[in-house]
Amino acid sequence: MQAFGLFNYWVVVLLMMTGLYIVTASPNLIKKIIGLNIFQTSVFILYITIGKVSFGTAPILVDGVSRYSNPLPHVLILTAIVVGVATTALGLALVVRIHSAYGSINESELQNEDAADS
Amino acid sequence: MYIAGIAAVLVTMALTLARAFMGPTVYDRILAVNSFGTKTVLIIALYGYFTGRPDFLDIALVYALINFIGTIAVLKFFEYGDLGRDRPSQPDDI
Amino acid sequence: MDIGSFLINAILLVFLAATAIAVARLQNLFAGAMLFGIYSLLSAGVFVVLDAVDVAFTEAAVGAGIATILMLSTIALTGIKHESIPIRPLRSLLLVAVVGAALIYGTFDMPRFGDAEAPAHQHVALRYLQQSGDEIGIPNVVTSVLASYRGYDTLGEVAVIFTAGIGVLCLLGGSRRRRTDPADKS
Amino acid sequence: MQLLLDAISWICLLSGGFFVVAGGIGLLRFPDFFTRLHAASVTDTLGTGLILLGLMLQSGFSQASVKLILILVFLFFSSPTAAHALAKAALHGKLVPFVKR
Repeated sequence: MQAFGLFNYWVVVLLMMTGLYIVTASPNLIKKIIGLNIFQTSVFILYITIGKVSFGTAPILVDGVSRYSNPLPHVLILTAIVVGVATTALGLALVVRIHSAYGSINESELQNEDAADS
Repeated sequence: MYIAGIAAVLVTMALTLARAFMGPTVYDRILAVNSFGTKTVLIIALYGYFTGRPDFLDIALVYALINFIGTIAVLKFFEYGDLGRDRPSQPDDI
Repeated sequence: MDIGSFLINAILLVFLAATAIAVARLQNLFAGAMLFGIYSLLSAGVFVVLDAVDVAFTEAAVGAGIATILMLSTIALTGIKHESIPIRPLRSLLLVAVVGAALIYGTFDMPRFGDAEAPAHQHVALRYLQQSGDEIGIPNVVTSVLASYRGYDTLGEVAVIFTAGIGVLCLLGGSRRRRTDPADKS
Repeated sequence: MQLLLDAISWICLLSGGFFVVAGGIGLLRFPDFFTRLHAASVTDTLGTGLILLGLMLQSGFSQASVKLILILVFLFFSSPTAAHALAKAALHGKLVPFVKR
């Protein structure tokens, strides 16, 4: 059973790398933001995995339970989720603005247009 | 006994995911996402009972609400081409 | 180890990985956004199984709800529904393979799943769990840490959200007026 | 009495699980969108209702039961509405129902 103890981390690494692949390989800006979100969620899962204690329960105090999971990663991730959505909204607003200025959200087309302008 | 229910819901989740990946039309994917949302509500409710702390059903409740609102928003996007601008549906929108 | 929780968690994580890879392979942006909705739902399911109920609550309301709708409305506003072929996929794959291998190598030193002796559980968290009931007086430890012990963090978070909101308004508030004249797009 | 309630709740949970899985198989195997919609939405309402009913019998009169009833009522209204909206959108989107000749 010890060997499976690292399974969560491996899936987290897989998700992280999927997000990184989307961000680097996809030319489309909306797809890049989706990739960024996938990456972000994998970090959340990493933190929550660290906070889990076997046979512990959620850190909401009740009588007769003495083993709780660690509440600190939960607090950090709670903040991170909200900030993450705020940055996603800002990124998507930038995409909309770029589209209305250039007429395209394809990275290579944008670079071509910039090169033609200068 | 709860574990049997959880197993059934997990199997259904796998089937629904397969439909969402194959999709042929976009409507199939929306249907799969909607159905998947219901399964998530179920698994959260069942897991609460499985671990003996059923006081976290609020999450399932929020999921049921979000799922419905999400589906309706998506469908509005598809019928009118955007999320609810006030104009009649035009055939070239989709 | 807590086998029931671990198995459910593992199955949900496998679904999560499959969904992420499907998002990476799909060319249709709309389908990608829909699958991202499933991805959010699944990750919130994982949070519930790993005892982070407050995180799951936030992820449900914010991640699955708002983020997906924001993506869909961006797709609607730009009108672009398909992406073109990936640029330099081999170079990206190489980068991903190297970084992934390094990270996997790094995981071997991590504490095992659910280890109660892990360093993360030894410091301030223990104090929060034992004292916050008396000091703050509410049962939910996450809320006491968020709003009391680390209240300044939350204040900073609110400042970030406020800035992002102002940024979005600045970016989009002007563009609507400009779009009334489509002729000068050239 | 407790044993009877437990037995009924188990039957509810098991049959609910069966219906949910049946709906999943239908969603995967049926030939076109409208048949899949039929399979998914009908069994969703029944299977979900049965599972939630089974859980309700387990907790008796408590706060958890009230929340379960709220979830049940909500799904009872929202699930058919979503299915109807989907079918309408698909018809508007020029999707032709599959008819066997």
